[in-house]
Amino acid sequence: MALPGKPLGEQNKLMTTILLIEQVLNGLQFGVMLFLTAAGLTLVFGVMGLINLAHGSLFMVGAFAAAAVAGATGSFILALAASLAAAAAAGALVEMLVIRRLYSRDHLDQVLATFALILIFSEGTRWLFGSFPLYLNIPTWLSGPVTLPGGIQYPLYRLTIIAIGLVIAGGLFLLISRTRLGIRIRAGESDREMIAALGVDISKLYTIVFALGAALAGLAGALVGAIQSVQVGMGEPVLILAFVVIVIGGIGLVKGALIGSILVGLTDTLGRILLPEVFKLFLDPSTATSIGASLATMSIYILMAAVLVVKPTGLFGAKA
Amino acid sequence: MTEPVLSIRNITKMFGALAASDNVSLDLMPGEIHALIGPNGAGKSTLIQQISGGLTPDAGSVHFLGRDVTGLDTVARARLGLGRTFQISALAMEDTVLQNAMLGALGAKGRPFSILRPIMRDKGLRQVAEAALDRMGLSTHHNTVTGELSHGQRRQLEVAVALTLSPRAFLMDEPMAGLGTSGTHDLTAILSNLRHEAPILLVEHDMDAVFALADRISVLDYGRIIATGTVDEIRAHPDVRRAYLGEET
Amino acid sequence: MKLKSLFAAASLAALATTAAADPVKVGMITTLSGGGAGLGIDVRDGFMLAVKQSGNTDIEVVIEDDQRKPDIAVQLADRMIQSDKVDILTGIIWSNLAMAVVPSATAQGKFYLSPNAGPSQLAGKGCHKNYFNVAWQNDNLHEAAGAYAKEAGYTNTFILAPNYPAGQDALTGFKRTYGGELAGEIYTKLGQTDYAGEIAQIRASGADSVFFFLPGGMGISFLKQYADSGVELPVVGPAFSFDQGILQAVGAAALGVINTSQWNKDIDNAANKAFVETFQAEYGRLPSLYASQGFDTANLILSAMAKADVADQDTFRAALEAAEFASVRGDFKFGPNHHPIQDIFVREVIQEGDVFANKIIGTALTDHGDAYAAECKM
Amino acid sequence: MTRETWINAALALGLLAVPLWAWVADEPFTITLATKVAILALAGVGLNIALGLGGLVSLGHAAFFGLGGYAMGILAAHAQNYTPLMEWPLVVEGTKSMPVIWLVAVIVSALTALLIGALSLRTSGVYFIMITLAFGQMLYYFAISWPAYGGEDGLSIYVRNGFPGLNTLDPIQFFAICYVLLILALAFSARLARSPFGLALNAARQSPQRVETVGISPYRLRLLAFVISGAITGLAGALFADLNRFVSPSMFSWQTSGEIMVFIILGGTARLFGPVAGAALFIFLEQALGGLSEYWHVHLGLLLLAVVLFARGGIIGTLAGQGARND
Repeated sequence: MALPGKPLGEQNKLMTTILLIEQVLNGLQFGVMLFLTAAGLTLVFGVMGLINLAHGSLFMVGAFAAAAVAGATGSFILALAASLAAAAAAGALVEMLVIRRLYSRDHLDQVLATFALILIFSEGTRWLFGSFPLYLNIPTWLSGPVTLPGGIQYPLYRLTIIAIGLVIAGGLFLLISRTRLGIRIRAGESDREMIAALGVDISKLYTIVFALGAALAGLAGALVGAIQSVQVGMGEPVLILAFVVIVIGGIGLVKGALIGSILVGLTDTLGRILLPEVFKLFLDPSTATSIGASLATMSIYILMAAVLVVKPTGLFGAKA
Repeated sequence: MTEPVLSIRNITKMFGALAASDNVSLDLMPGEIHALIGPNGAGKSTLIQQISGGLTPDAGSVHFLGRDVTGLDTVARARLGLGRTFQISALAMEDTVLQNAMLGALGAKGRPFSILRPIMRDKGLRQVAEAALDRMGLSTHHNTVTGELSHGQRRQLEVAVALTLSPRAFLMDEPMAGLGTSGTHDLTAILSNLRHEAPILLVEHDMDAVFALADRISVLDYGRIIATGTVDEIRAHPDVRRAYLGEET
Repeated sequence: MKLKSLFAAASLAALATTAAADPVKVGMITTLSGGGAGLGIDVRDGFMLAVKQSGNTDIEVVIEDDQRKPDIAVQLADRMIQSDKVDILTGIIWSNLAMAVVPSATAQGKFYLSPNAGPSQLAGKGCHKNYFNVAWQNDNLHEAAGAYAKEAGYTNTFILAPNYPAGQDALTGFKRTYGGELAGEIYTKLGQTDYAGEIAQIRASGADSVFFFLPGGMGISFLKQYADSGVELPVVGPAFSFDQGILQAVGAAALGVINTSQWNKDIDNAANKAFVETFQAEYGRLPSLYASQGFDTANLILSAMAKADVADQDTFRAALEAAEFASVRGDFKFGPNHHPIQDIFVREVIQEGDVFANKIIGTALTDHGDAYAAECKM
Repeated sequence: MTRETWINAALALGLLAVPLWAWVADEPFTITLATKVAILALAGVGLNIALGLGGLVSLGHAAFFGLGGYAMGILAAHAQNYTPLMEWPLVVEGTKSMPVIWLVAVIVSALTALLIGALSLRTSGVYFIMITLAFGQMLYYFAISWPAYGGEDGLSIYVRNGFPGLNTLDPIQFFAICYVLLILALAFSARLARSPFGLALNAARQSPQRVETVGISPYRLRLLAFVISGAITGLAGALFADLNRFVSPSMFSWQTSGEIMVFIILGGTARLFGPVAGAALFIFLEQALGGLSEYWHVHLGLLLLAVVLFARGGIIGTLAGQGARND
């Protein structure tokens, strides 16, 4: 049937530089958020050699803890603290009860056991908090847009996420390169027996690393929860993206996770915006929108497959 | 003049600024055991890998049976008849001894992509495998799971698998490692006879075995061959004594 | 075969002695676990509330969880038809699950009453005499949103929906009644959680309003991010993202948003008042759109049971078609394709004390049917 | 006969006996459940060739399961609507014939597995797990957003496809078809494990260097294993779609890949009948626990965890002893 209104082609507005810059910021912010989740995942793999599918559940735990505390106290700062604490505690608990039995197992057992943990975490959370999404919002002092140089209107909260993410990335690099814990983490990556010989309590180290990774994921969950929906199952899409990120960067490498995150964040955001425009150059607008959107949903997986085909151990991964 | 079976010409392999192989040349003549010795970190493993096909040299070439094999991978070189044993046993530990030997026979003479006939009923392959096991003194262990073998028996199985290939040359990486005195003695006797079937390039730490077996010895140090010669020449070579035996002369 | 008939006869004989009266057996397949469970729970609770209030003991309801998986739903339907021998099926929330279950259930001679999903195929060419939709045809609320946008004088709307059939139908439905220009048309990824890119496009597009259909968590994410972005264009959407169940999670970000719905808790009629009160008393929460649809579905069945025996399919069907029950949305009748002809209201999100709720501010479409009825040859 | 052989025989007979009993007792839904077990077990048998024998932890086998399903859905939808599949360069009609559908499903899955495998097998370990996942996700999102065949709504086929000489609408006859295919696949899988290829593939899992030094390429062995594995899982997908008379993108989801893997581990990795035992237990739990509690996934999770942590080797490994193979 004939639709009213003018053809969509006329709305194919010129992509201004400002819009493009804004989208790059969006991609950066998405990437930084991914980094917070991926950092823990890659640390746990690097140090303990463990694939943890339940990492997304810790992301969810952080968001729920933040929503619960924000609801009770009204304080966003307390909510963030709660997300860190709850996710770290959940991580430490799970590590001690389940995960440490998996270090010596092959990847298959790890995938399966942590798949089981997802089921337990998800349904357990639903049992505790119900099936409806929880409320968690941006505090008033962080809400609304700010005007950046060049007249770009950009939400303050998203800028805050970028800043927090970059600070944490910096802190993580310092932690690993400068502190005793970092030395042990690096030693644990290269040689487990050596670190045991050094007299370090390795099981305690593993618990700490796992809890640290969990806390970062929990913080990411809380930060993101304020601008998304806090609900059961929110962790899985993020988990898959985090895996894509660390695989692209090279598993076990914090640097790889950072670069991979930004790459995935930018590919996803810009792909969504640009691909439909590209297709509009040679297809009618409606088809182009649909095909472009379809391709955009696959873009990060295509990126990942392409990276692995060329570099089978990721961008920064050592030769296997 | 006889042609060398295996000929390594001016191989260089750099890892960053470090030359793991520095203009190395080496020949393996028919009927000989040529031992390659050198201190830890001298670049023996890197050299072996370049000969077997695991690594490609930055410069230089590897010729096998008169053919340039520098660009070929491990699989292709094995198919040409290069039989290799590993320093750390690389066997299918869950499989039986006979199955491991059958794998060798399959690789050399069978059709590994056939999916229908049960392999253990293939009489031809089985003969090859059993003969090799018999020669290595494993005839009573056909149905033992490889993981349950003693260390020495695994070494014997390594050699047995290489035998099933009827190779034109052997490449043996520390076959004596971890063997007891009697084990070393037995294996020395077996290898000594083997040289008449196909020459052996032998990397070995056990000097007694090297001096007992080798027709010629090459000494590798810091990625370079510092000497090649007979047992007596090498024993007397001052550079070797200094570099390898750590003697001050 | 002989052996089998012998056994079958024996078991039938055993059954016959116990089956005296003919109760109506209803099989409810709905989503009770995993993502989207809130919708199924509401439909179930609304349905069961009506059954309980009726005091009718001749209706037996078998409830099963489809986990939002089409294959599970199909198997549950098979079981209910083959083993439980239900007369009526109902409960499915999602269009893709309905498409998996409904055609084969109706082909096997069962009634199906949809309390939510209304895919266009089942309203048009794929309609069936035993299929009734008690909620809406999928396009309805979007058409109402389009009609509202036109009436409100918007001439340059930016529209977006997820890239899947219901999303494509939503934008088609909106455009059908809207008539103005589009500032942009975007399909987002199903399950997408970050809409910063889309919001930036909206900002740059020069639109005068935004229409979106993003069910579940997607809508919550979009609204929160939109509210924070500083873009202050009016937003219009179907009721799904502003319903009682998720409105509290969206919070203040939803205040003032216009949405279209065939029901709201403030519709002024006796049935609705009683429903809202008793639902709150029974379950301790405000009823949602989905609860109202479950409630109406049960009452429709009960009204037909009062007039006909379910074994007599033609009479029972006629009783369903008559739809003589007190719908909580006021006037309700079926069109020729067994889909509702009803008013669709315009609601605005307001705050009542601590609770966010909707208030009816007008009527978008009156006695509205659907665009597919003409294709239906029953 | 070893203990495992007895267990296998008991499983094969049990899977036959339950639906036969149900047929006599007129419990058609039990037959449907048994059919589902047989089909999911078939998918597991496929994955087990890559996973158990080849050591290839593929988290993307839903791709083949889904392709098989869509092969059925697309062919049958065209036959149902009397529209040709394509008209150029030659007219191809849809079909409602199961054998033809199976053939198409197997060929399409095998070709796709060849492509995915050729690229994925360049990696190993976690990278392999993740790249297979990535390919699965690509197909998943493609299926959701590709409007021609229903997108997320999927495709409904009103009448089950036909098999010459049988009434496939009769649950017991359709079960018989699936059961026979499962037994054939098991027999094929058993024969494959004892073949030269099976020996070499199994050795390549344990020691790839060894296989290289005897002159066999592990890459090619794994690629063939991946192709065979994908083809069998694709066949299972076509049957699954026929069981439900419906196909949708959820067949492509990574949870589907995870579930097929769960059957194998529950039953016992690399055990011939592992997928049968695992699928049977999974379906039983789904029915039994699902009725007990809305939160049955918690119980399922705990059970899975217990199996991985304490009952290595799965059901068959626990019953038959002999230790888990990975020690």
